[in-house]
Amino acid sequence: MASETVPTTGRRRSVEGKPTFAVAFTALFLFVLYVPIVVVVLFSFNSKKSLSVFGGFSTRWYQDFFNDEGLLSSLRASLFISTVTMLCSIVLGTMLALALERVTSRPARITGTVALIPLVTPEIVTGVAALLFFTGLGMKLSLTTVIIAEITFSISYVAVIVRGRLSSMSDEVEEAARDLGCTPFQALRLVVLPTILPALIAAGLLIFALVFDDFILAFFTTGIDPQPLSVRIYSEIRMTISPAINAVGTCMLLVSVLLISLSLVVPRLLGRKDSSLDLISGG
Amino acid sequence: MSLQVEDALVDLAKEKRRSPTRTRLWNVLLAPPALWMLVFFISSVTIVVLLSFGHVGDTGKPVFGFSLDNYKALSDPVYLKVFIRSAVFAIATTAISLVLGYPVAYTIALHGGKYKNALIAFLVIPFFASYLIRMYAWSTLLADEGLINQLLRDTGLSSGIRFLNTPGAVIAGLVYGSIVFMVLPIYASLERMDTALIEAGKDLYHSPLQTFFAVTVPATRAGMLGGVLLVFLPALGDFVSAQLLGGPSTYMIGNLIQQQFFEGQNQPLGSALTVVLMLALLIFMVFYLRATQRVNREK
Amino acid sequence: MTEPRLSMNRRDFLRGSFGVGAAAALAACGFSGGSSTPSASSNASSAAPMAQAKVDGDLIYYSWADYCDPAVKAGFKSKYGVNIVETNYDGYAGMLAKIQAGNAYDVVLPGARYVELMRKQGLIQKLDKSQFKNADQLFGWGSYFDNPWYDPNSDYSTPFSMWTTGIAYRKDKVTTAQGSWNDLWNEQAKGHIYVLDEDDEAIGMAALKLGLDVNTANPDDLAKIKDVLISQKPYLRAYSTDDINNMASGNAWIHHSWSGDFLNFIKTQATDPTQWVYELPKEGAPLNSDAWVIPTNAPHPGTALLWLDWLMQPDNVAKNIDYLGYPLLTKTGPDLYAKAASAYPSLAVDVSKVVNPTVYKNHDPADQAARNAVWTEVKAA
Amino acid sequence: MTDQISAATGASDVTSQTPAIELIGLTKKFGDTTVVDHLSLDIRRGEFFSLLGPSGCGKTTTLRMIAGFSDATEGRILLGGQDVTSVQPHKRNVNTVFQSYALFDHLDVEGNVGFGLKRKGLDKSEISRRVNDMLELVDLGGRKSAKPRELSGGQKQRVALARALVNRPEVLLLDEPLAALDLKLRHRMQVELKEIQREVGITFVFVTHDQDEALTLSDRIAIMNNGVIEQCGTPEDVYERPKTVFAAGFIGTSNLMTGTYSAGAVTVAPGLRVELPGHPELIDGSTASIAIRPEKIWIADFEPDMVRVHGTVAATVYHGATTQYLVNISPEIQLTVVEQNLVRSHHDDRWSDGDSVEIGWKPEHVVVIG
Repeated sequence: MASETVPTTGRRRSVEGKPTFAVAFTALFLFVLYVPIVVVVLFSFNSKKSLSVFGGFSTRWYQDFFNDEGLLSSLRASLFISTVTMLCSIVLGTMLALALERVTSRPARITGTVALIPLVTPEIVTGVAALLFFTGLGMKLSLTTVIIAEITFSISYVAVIVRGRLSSMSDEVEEAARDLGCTPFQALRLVVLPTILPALIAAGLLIFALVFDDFILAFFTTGIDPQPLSVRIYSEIRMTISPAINAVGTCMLLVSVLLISLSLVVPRLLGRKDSSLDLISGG
Repeated sequence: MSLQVEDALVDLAKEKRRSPTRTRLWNVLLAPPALWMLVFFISSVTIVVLLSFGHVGDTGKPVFGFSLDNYKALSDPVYLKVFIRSAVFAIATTAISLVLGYPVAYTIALHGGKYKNALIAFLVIPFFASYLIRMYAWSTLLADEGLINQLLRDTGLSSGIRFLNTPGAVIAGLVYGSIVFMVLPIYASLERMDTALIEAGKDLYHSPLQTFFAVTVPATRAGMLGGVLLVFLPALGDFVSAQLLGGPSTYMIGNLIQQQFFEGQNQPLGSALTVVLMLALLIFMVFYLRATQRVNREK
Repeated sequence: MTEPRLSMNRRDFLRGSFGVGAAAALAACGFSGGSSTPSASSNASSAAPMAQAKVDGDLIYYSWADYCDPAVKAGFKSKYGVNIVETNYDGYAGMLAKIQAGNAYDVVLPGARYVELMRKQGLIQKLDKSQFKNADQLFGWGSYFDNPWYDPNSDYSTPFSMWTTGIAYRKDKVTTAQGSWNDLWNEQAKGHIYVLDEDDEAIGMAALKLGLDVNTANPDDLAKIKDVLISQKPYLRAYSTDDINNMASGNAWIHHSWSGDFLNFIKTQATDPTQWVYELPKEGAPLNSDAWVIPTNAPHPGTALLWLDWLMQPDNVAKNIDYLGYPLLTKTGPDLYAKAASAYPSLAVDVSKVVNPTVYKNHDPADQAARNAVWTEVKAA
Repeated sequence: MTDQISAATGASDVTSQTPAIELIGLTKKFGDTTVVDHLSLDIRRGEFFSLLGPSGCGKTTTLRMIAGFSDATEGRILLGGQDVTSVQPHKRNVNTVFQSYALFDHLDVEGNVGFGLKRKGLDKSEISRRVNDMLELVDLGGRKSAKPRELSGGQKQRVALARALVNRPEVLLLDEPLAALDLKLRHRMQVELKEIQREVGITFVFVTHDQDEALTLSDRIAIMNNGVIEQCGTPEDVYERPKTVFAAGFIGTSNLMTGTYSAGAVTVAPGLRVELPGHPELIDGSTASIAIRPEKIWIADFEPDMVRVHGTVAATVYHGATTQYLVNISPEIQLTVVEQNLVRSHHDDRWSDGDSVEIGWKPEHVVVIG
């Protein structure tokens, strides 16, 4: 580990003292991060079909995008997959997190831990397994199969984020609810869940974004219903790409900015100190 | 009775103090996710393992069996080469992400001030836009006649550099795709770190550098280990980066598996490859867990 | 090879992970070729009446990405008031895998040998040509495709486009081209050479260079092909089917390329078209075609028939030739194409040559597996 | 469960004589470890009752069993004469103030305090009236719409108290509610707590490890150790008349001496007999432990009937209002003596280390422990 950090030594000195160099490095880092984003946005307004030569300003690719039923249906499909996956994995993942935090019997604990394995399994393994499972069962590959695979992949992410929040919540909060007249289920519904709501929002946003952008699982499990956007983009990149893709990318970027802003603002609206972003970065 | 024993008892009491009526709710809650994972994950992984002992039938469809042929085929040096290449790529990706990501996390966490959240948001936004499109944008930028090479030529710095279709490009793609998962856990652990530690360290060690290695790095080891896991695992199974940015000799395990399922039409061989990948990860996880346990013990 | 009976294995497996309940569900399907869904349903459909050309739902479309003029699609949508639900593949093998996995499309565009394969596996349905208003554009004017090798009487498919596979290169970078497959080993362009990422194309190219049959499955031949392909790797930039973009980005100086893509590139993307040459190597060049088919499990075969008919309509043919850069196999197609490609004699496609030995053919499973293995090992090396 | 309750209601006539809480042979085992051991106890109505003991003594477990968070392994719990041993927590008419306050972060002060009433299904105006009254009582009338994170520690504590009290439980359980407050605030809250208890007249069961707190607040105290009650009584009882060595040692500082009793004196060290008049119950030759509070030992101005012992000052610690002397009366025995620094005392009046002194106490201030 130490040897890997050696190249940064020159930087480190100034970080501990005056952070000029570190700030410059971070600025450069963010700049490099944004270079392709700028290219995508810029070329989405290119009047030429070229992806390397900028001809002039035009919105033709946006028109293409909004008139391209294929792309639009892929976009709708991806939104649908992400939304359903988000909702289902939040429900199942939260159940898992609660159970992991609370069950005491050994078999239950083992079961709960096993359910976290997808977290340390590369997507391609999950994808291959899902594909073989679905084709083996004779299930038609469709948005449903993509959603099932994505949920399987997402449950453990939600569980880990939510569990992090749960473990920082005193047991006494729940006992207080019971004390004040709640049944175990009411305590869960009226107190525990509202308390961990920021973590649920954070997990939801993260899952939405991960699933929306996920390619590998979708690639293995998608059927013929409109394909998820990532799969369509992949096949376009592999074959002949249309600059309309840049328009798609720009729109996705806008949505992403919106989501992130929401994650910053929503917890504040709910009067919470811990923003969802902290939880994302903490998870 | 010694105080330690009492503490242990208090802990024990905490651990087991739930009443049976309450435990039932938790078991009820555990059932749906557990059942889901059993049906859609455990059993499907079981199919992969079983199919890895099968072969391709006469109609080109996979058939179960009990043969080790696929594993024998994998002993071919060609496959070993791919496994080693994948491991090297994944390790390089992780190391580079750590070296580049740490200073960024450090700067934002300790010098971000009131812009901390905004900076993190700024950092995360690109990762929520399509990875594939960003990759494609890079490949146009770094093309032989792309913008960057044009700049290099115009400024006379170089007659052109071949960036794409090299092992370096594949690793860069992987780093670009997952470095945020290195930055965020490190950032979180730096945030949680008591900055008084650094102040204390400055009194103890004469140079800031020594302070950094003696105080900051150990205090954020958990974050770094988290980041390592989040970067290494996807990198090892990736096939997109090699597909879009790689050259003729940058095939990774992911590409091989993908090919067996979608081109080579040899699902049993693909399953065997998947099983071997899982085993490799199992070994990695054993070492990883040992490392994290050591960190926890030190705490 | 001793192979334990599948049914037993499957039962063992079920006992292990599912229990009895799921057994019934699994028994109906599965991994064996034997009684699995596609062939079973094909028997059913051959007895069933053939589909009628009338709108019976949206068109589930499965083809290469961007392999149809958007105007043609738009015209179809507005004429019949249906949507086109488009899905793309990036290689025939992947396309077949998806269809075998049970995905149901209305129209698919496989290469010729895949048409034959799918027909034999019962994956596609017989077409009633009387349903096509424009049938005369495609058949009955002395076209070879009245009775092509892959589909007797074109009972199951309507031919679409044709192409040669050759070598595209830049004159400004490459001055030592020999008009041979050896050009893909050109020293001047070392590191800037692309080979198509398709098993048939790569193996076929190596076979032609070695003077072998493009369809060879002979172990000695395959060993030589493997060696020669591996020997080529130091020269290569990458394996890729994205020839148009590789040429446009400047990364490719020499590209193993499809004739239609080359023309498309010259017309729409090349900064200086005069720099580019498309050569047909003297050892021979693969000449192949594709055709539209309607899968057996197509949910809307009626709309599918309308789509095939729509593509035969002369104005649509003209639009597609202009957009794609490929000759389409209708009565007017070859002439329109000849005009479009007149500046590049090497792009000429002689329909009469389509029965030549460089057409990719099907193999028995063992031979196919051997060819696949070669390609896997070349890619992995 | 419902049957059980109604049966219990029918069986017992709730009168003012019925104790608020009866614990009968209450036992809690975690595995092989017994945390509460056959504990029996009656807590009277309207009483401020403290469970005092070191951490791990079983006091919190006892409280949790009363609240219903923890199941009794053996024994019974009666609330107002009804057996609630197996009744779920939300159906017991007790409320708890938690050590961590356990406020609901997502609700404001009003929502927190009104939570229990809302669960009971009271109508809105009634809830709002009672919440307002209760917030006035705990002096938080102006902070109704504050979120818990905006409150100070003391305010949180009062919200927690109000949230429990507003339900008018039969019994209020308090689990070290003041432990998280700083010293000054803790003292102020002790006073407030006592006042509030007097005002509402509800039975308080107060768990603490702080003897001062227990002595200040309680009507009665039960000192617990190793899962059993060592002594139960008024603060004066347990302070002045500890019944066990543990009780004597746990509350305040006690000078403990053990030896053989004979002829009106205890031999606490070879050659050192300490007179012990007025204890006819002691038999010659038996072992006796005696305890004397430091402030009950005089170091000057003796009165005639006092028992006196010679010793040497080993250390002097000045505490402002008091001065503490450590006096060796034998090589093994060191007694703590606390003297008030009265107006008349002068600095140079005091003893210094090494001084030879005589100390003495009144016989009635000596407590003999079994």
